[in-house]
Amino acid sequence: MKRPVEITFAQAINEGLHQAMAASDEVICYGLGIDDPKRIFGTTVDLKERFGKRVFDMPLSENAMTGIGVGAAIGGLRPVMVHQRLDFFLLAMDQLVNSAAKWHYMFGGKRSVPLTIRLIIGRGWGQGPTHSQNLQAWFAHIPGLKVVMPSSPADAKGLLRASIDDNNPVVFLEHRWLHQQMGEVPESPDFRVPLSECRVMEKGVDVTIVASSYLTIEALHAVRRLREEGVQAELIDLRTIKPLDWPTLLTSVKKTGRLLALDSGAAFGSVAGTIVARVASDLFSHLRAAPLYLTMPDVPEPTAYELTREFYFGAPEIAAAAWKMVKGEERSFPELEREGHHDVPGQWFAGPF
Amino acid sequence: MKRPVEITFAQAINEGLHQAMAASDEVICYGLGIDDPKRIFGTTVDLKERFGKRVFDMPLSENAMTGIGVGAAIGGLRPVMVHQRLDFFLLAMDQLVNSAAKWHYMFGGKRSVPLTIRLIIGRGWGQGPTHSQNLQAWFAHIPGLKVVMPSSPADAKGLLRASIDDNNPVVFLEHRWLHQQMGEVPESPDFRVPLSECRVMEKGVDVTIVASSYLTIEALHAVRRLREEGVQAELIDLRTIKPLDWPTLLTSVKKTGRLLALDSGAAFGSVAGTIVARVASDLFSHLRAAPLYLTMPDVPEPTAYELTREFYFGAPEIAAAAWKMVKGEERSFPELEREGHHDVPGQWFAGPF
Amino acid sequence: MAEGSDTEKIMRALYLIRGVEEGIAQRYPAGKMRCPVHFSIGQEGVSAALAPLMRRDDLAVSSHRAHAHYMGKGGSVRAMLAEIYGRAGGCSGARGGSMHLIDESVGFKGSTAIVGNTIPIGVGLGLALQQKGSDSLAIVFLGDGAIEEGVFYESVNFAAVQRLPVLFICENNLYSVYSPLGPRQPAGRSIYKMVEAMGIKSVAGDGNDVAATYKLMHAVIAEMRSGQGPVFAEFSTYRWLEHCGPADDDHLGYRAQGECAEWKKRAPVARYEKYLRENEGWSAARLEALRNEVLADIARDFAWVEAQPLPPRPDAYREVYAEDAGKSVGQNTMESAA
Amino acid sequence: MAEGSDTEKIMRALYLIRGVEEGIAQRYPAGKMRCPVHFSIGQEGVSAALAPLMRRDDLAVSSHRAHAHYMGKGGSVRAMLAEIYGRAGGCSGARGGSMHLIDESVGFKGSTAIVGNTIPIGVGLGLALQQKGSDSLAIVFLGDGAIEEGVFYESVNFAAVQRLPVLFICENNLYSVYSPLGPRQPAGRSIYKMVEAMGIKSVAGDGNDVAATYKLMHAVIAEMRSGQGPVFAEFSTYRWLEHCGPADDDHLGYRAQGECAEWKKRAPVARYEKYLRENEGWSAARLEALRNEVLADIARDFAWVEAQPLPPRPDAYREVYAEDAGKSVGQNTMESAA
Ligand SMILES: Cc1ncc(C[n+]2csc(CCOP(=O)(O)OP(=O)(O)O)c2C)c(N)n1
Ligand SMILES: Cc1ncc(C[n+]2csc(CCOP(=O)(O)OP(=O)(O)O)c2C)c(N)n1
Ligand SMILES: [Mg+2]
Ligand SMILES: [Mg+2]
Repeated sequence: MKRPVEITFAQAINEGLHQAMAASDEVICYGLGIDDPKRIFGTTVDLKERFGKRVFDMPLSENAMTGIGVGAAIGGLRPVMVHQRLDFFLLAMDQLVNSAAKWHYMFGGKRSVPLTIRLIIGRGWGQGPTHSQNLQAWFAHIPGLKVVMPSSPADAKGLLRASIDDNNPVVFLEHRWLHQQMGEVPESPDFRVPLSECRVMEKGVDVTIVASSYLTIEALHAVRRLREEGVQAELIDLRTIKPLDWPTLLTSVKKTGRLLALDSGAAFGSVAGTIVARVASDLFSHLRAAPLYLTMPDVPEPTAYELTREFYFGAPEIAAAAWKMVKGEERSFPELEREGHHDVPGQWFAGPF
Repeated sequence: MKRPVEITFAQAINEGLHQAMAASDEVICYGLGIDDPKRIFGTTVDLKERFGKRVFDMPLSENAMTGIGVGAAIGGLRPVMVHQRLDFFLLAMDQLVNSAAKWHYMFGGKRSVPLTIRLIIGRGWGQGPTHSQNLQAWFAHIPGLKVVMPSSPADAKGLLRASIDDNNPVVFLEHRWLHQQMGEVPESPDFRVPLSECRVMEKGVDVTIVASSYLTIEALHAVRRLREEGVQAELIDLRTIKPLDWPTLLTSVKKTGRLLALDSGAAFGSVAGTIVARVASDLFSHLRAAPLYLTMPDVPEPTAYELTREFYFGAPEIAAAAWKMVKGEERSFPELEREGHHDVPGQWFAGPF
Repeated sequence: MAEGSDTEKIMRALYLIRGVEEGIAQRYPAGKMRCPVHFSIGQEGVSAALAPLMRRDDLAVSSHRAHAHYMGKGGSVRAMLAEIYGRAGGCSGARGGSMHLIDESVGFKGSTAIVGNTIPIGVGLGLALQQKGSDSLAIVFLGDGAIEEGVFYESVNFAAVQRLPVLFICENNLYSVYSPLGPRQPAGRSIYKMVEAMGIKSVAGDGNDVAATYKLMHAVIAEMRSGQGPVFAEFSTYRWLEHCGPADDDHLGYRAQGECAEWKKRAPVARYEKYLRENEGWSAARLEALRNEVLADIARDFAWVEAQPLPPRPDAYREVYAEDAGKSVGQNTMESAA
Repeated sequence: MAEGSDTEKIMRALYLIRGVEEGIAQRYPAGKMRCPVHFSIGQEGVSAALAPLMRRDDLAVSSHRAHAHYMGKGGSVRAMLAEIYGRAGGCSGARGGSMHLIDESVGFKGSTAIVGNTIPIGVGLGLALQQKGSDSLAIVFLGDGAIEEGVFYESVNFAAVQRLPVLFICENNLYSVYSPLGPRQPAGRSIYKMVEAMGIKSVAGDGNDVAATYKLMHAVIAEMRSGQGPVFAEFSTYRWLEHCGPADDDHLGYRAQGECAEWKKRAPVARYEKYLRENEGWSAARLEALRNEVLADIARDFAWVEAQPLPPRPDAYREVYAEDAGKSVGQNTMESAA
């Protein structure tokens, strides 16, 4: 039974986990509900059946379970832990920051911590203030952590394999709105997408747009529309947030002279802010316009349908900001508004990318 | 017995706590060792004796004790919790981020959380990777939190009183190297330093230097030296990191056209990066030079004396960076090197500021 | 043997909780309540038994599955429904949804969605009460999953050290989402005995036996008001519907065949009706009348909420800080200073 | 009755731990060891008793007060001293100091400075051992303060659920910094009995009675190696010096008058010497010879470390990531990609 060329993001994760566990006995997987009927949005299907005690459900003890992952890692395993929402993982910051991130450094390089932590970022259907946080900036602020945010099924698989191979603690962020997305994914167990290499998704000379995770999808719509209107945006999907692929990013901005950095996290202390700051510092004389960022406001996510209606920005706002930067004039792109309910992934969303 | 005009930063905190507790029965104070012989570096002297059960030691349970602070706050008290190192507080991120920061917003403004959390930032004498973290950027990234970093005894008292008065959760960061610093402090129980107002410490037209907490001291030395050499730097002490006093900061950069932002935290996701990004975005056409930041590297603090020797930047590096920006040429300021051991607060440190 | 008026309060609470929950479950598929909802159907017993025992000035907190606790404490049904519908008049300003309920007017201080999150907050309420010399209680509702969080243990410890007036009510429904106790807690371990060993008085009971629950808690609460310190109470009970959402999920097979059916025989509502008829002289007609009265109220509440306007969109940006009620902070930009 | 060679190993460990600690305490005021140091003087007993029982392939973790555990496990004294001195050859590359010790060659997997931090890490080591089907044990050293952290409870629970080969060794020295048990734990509560109620086998003993401790742990460990699951052992003991640093601090008055003096009478070293003379036929001369041998080694170790060079300054920037051993990342700038 050959598997289809296109599979979902969730299936890609699942395939990556199967292949990683088959390739090495050192890989173990655990998390709340990992073997329950829902299988973490389908990402852990059949793992328990195939790998037995190397896959297990756990108590509601996020901090200890993270430390246990660190211990298992320095004990010779390669644990992959998963949480259904990033927000729950706030209970585990001591183990993440004081143990996992620093272990290799503070013990003089004696032992590294090959631990992969999958966190799912929620959005929509009333996820509200405590089920929708985007804290990539937090993780990226901590020396010693790697932070990965795939935006396509192929990257999900390839980056996950690379994360599990990696000898450092990796925070692997999956946006809930991407799980059902379809895409071509190499079936080979050798397939990897290296960490710390961003992807130039669309070439262009007028402006560099930097995106990651779900925002890459929104940005892609904006960039295609801009192209129709004669603006050539270069779209960079970060893929790895930390360590960031600065050379590719800086090269692009040198070429375009304009930067629009997108971020699904709050503005203050954001990854987008970090990118704008570095570009402004290092490439000041190359800039043809003020570098900009679009981020979420410094406000928690509200729950109600009506309150989230205009809360998130997407393709229309991205296109408008890029247009303004390149053309110096206001323009709106209502045709880029998503159809249907704004609080669930839309129709085109299941599309080929 | 009149108290001297000048007191230490620690005494200023202590005076602020005494006056706050005397002014309102709602104020309670707790923390590990709050009533022990050392009294949190002297900051809680005589509180237990005077206020009895409103001051108490606690179990080693940072997460619960933070939630207990939230509960006491919504129950009508104004708790002040203290931790001897910021690093310990990583155990309490769930309560800080998911409860304290969001409570007022996510319950529709029904009840606010007047909780003050004093965290002490360590440095030197082998504090090492887990006793010296500067995570102001983390706290500032979270909507709903206020973040305060005093740099002088007067500000320590005035901002602490304002923080305790404030109806929001406030993270109040005290740098360990400031506790012995002397300064004039108004004795009046009415004295306050309002939150969200930064302080222009030195006026100048050539470059705006933005500092906070202990780095303000280093920057002040640099600015005075620069002045002797004909460079007029404007020194801004942020005092409150979030919500930040953008008007004062942006006004200054509009005037000087140059920005050097200092930060004691790691570079990626830093407060300094946020400031540079905003300035580059909003004031691009006013900038006469690339905006710069000096931050700590994306590396944990090592322990050994020899390894920390050049690890921190201070007055010489600040002066050199500002000089380069204004004059366009390299220059070093070895005369600004601190004397004596680099890993303890120096002689001049006890000085009048 | 509940005091005369208390039996009626309990029966009324049972009808109310069940009626509102069924009303929500029935309407939920229409897609107007667009937030995660965790139902209490099958678990009405403990909240109803406590309804007449909790004073208005007792302060309660709860978790993701809070509807029953909120209503048992006397919270406004309309404000709760408006919150779930995301309408104006929602108890949390349409910003919290089903998982974040509050009604300060009756001492329901808040329920939150992170498991274990409100446990220390309840203990902090107890601390505030103790500091003020009040004889009110702080009441913490939690599940069998929540006790696995370290913060539970820390909170129990602190309540014990300071002898705070905190009543922990643990509804042990055997599951955390789809996970049975097996992978979560040691086989054969008793939760309440463990808590006893942590240093606070602990009791246990059948949470579906409302009369017995009332009796037990009547004594416990009376003792607590005289300053006896914290108490932990564990009640066995069972949720009938799926973990989150209005559907049955027995077909998924994560619960033993027939387990749910068995528990349904022990339904708290029907069982208490029987108890009132057999032990308190209630007639079928009296029960029927009370039930109809409650259901009529509920129907009006739903009608009211469905007619409520949507909240103004700028409310999304209000009240991030205590002082900026009504002030909107800029969208997609850094906050600006006051 | 320790087996022949074990008694000598224990006595040697006692002399070693005490000797090294006294050597550090004596030299610390000279200001060459510039990091916080928590001494184990007075608390040598448990580590020494375990010294012959812990196999090299058992994996241990510890806390801020780790010197005794590190040495009991057989860790290199020179590497530890070099670490405390911040010299080349330090066990943690001069980046961890006294609070972060490691000697992988003997299964000492690390000690860290955040209280409670290594408890789950030890449990994770147990998980790795179990997954691999090893009969080695994971050993977690912790204090009476550490048990107050929620992560302790979570870790015990998971070890119990999975029946992991984890041995928790709790040294109850009555204090957490200057805080006695009173404000931290409920009066009269027994730690090991509480842990028993959490679901794992628990024992307790006098940690200053080295012979008894050895005997108890000999049986416990044998049982554990046959796959009996986790065990928690609580030992009473006492620290003689200040919490952090080399001085006496009895004058501060936070401990009851005479308490320390009373505990000094129960010194583990002297008591075990007496035991060996009275029960194992050791002569005073044999003890003296062993002690001198150990002290001579220690003197050489200190001489060695004081002659060690300083580490190269760029080491401050090395090994943030596993792959960049030796590669320095830019100072005061963002990290650059590989
Ligand atoms: C910290 C955290 N981890 C995981 C979750 C996901 N979650 C939501 S409810 C729940 C089950 C909790 O079980 P229990 O406390 O027994 O309450 P019940 O749902 O049975 O009423 C879980 C795991 C969460 N909300 N918070
Ligand atoms: C999470 C955390 N909180 C506070 C501290 C400060 N601290 C260092 S050691 C210590 C005492 C711990 O007591 P115990 O576990 O009994 O160990 P002992 O020092 O008695 O050996 C404390 C509170 C810390 N290092 N980490
Ligand atoms: Mg449950
Ligand atoms: Mg102790």
